[in-house]
Amino acid sequence: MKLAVLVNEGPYQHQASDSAFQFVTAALAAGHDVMRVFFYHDGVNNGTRLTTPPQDDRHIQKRWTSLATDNKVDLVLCVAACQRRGLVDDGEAKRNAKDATNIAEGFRISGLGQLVEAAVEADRLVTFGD
Amino acid sequence: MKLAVLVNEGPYQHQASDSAFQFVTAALAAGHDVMRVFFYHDGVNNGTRLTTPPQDDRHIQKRWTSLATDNKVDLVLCVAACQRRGLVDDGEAKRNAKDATNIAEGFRISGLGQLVEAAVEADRLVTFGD
Amino acid sequence: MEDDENQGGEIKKFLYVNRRQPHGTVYALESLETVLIGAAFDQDVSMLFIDDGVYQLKKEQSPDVMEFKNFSKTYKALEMYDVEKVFVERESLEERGLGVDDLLIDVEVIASADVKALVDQNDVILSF
Amino acid sequence: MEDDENQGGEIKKFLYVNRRQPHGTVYALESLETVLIGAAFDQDVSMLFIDDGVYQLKKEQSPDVMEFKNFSKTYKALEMYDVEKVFVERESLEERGLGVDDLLIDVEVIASADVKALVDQNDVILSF
Amino acid sequence: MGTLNIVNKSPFEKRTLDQCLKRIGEGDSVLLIEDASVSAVLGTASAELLLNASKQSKLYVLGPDLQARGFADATLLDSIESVDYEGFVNLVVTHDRVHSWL
Amino acid sequence: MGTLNIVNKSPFEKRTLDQCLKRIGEGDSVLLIEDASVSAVLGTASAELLLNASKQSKLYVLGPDLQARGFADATLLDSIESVDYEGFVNLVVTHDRVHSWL
Repeated sequence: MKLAVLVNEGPYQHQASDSAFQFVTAALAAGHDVMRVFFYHDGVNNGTRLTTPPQDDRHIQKRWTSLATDNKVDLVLCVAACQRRGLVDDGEAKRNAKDATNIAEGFRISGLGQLVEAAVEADRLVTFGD
Repeated sequence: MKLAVLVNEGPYQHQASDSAFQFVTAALAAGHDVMRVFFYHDGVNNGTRLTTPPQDDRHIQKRWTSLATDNKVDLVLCVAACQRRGLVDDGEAKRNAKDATNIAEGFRISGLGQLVEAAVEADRLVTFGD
Repeated sequence: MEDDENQGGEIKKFLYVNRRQPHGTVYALESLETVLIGAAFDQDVSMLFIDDGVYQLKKEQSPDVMEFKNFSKTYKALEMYDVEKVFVERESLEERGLGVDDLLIDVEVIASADVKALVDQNDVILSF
Repeated sequence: MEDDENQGGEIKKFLYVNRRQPHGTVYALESLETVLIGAAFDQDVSMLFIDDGVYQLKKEQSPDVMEFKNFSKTYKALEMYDVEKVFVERESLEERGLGVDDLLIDVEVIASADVKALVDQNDVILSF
Repeated sequence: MGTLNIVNKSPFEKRTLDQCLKRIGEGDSVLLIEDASVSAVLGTASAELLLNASKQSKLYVLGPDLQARGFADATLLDSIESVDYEGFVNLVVTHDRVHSWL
Repeated sequence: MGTLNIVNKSPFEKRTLDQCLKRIGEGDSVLLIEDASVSAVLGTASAELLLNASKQSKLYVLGPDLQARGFADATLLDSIESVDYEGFVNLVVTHDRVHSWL
């Protein structure tokens, strides 16, 4: 079955991103197609490459990036949410005259239309939040 | 009177940072000494210079930066929280081998001891969170 | 079955469930942004306001006193986006001492007992 | 008065109030980090666990199944940091079907009605 | 003067307000801010809870948060006093300690 | 099969579980995850609420969240079935839609 996932909270502060990751992992293991994970609200904070979590803790961003690389899961950060929270790729840096980027490998920034599209195309949408 | 403020949530997602800002502004106007605003948990996300909020909305980071510049309020981001969430200054970039920084003017990254010290030295500590 | 229907790329029915106050968090604003973007997709859209979500439709909001964006006028524009099915739960209004006269727009008031039927009619539930 | 006392740089009394579960959010872990750092300041520290905060002290936590850090053993180290005043509210335990035997460490059980007196004895309340 | 207790969540959404009120007493005050502010309005399901609390504690609500939510002209519960941010600062200064119920 | 309702907050902290349960019915299911998982344990103040709900809806709890919180060996309410993440995925697939009560 084709599944889409929505993540509304950032890493570590709430369990949402962890629950979503475990769910996606289990769905892939069961042979389902996870077509997209859309990160909205504080969820976009999962996509920064600048975190350095404690050595004895999980690395939430790297886990997501591996999922994108190994399983071709499309990880999309909402552009409007990124602008409010300071998530920047090359294109956004140019458009908004920012002097640095912080987006991690495997994530892309795009519009809210990608969420609606995922909800239309997937058989089920599962939301994780606060 | 000497006041200290603790902010536990990031910009826009929760009202905490707004309430704290309005409180600090009113305290300064009443002639009190706001010795420090300590940003903990997701609160550290207030200190990124990479946000581009909508033109018709408030710019939360810039408001805090002005407060630091105009009123010498000490804005401190908790280093452990910064590492979990990807807030980086020059020192942190060097220590953790990060290729970019995102900290905004007027903020500094320091240890949790700065919170305890503020609570010891201030007459009152006021916390804003979720 | 419902699955076959959806896989054909036909029109899906979206229900946006709003359960939070307008200004304590950004969810209400960002939920509304999703509705407006979603309208461009030519899907069948309904909005449901329950629990503290009914406060989103309260008249006379002045978020400018807190330097917040006043997005409450956007609810009045929903009709222009062909979002015409706006439901509000009676019990949620009553618990908060509110009536339909307190609301910014015309809505269809439903009973708590009717919420399930509304949910059952839709394919996708978005709740922030 | 209390103010004069504090301004002399004397020892202040800190009360950490813990009201959240251990793993659904990071607050419990980051609260504990504050307690440990605070202990270096030679202040008088008490911890109070009420509402869902009592779950922080539950025995047999296995957060590793969710790949979370297992910080529950840190509560056992509190004594080494001279944090010896650990209070748990009886009513909070009872509402959750828990007793002192379910807890990781020895605590002082107090009644809901005694919480105010404890708060009144402290200068700084930190609640995450 | 006792403790200034700050509550910022709606009693219709979270149990924070009940949890705070049952643990405070004589000399303590409660300030309702952010999403908790709406509970100060007359005629809601939380009125009785607040009226009971007002018998031993002083209750305040942050006016700007009520205005933002469309209740600038609403009638408030008798026992509740509306303050602005200046009043908020005064409450902090005149109480012995502040307890934010998060 | 009806709607899979997901609740992730403790009924002792937020009203989400009550708010969900009073609006669902025959054919619907509820999955308790994260901080809501603890309410599945026998002997808590939320037991009656869940027992009543179980008369018309099927109730599940996410086992890993219970284990994380120290309830791997706890006795659960009779009416609640524990599932792992594989079971979670199965529930999503076998219901017509998912409603996350946030």
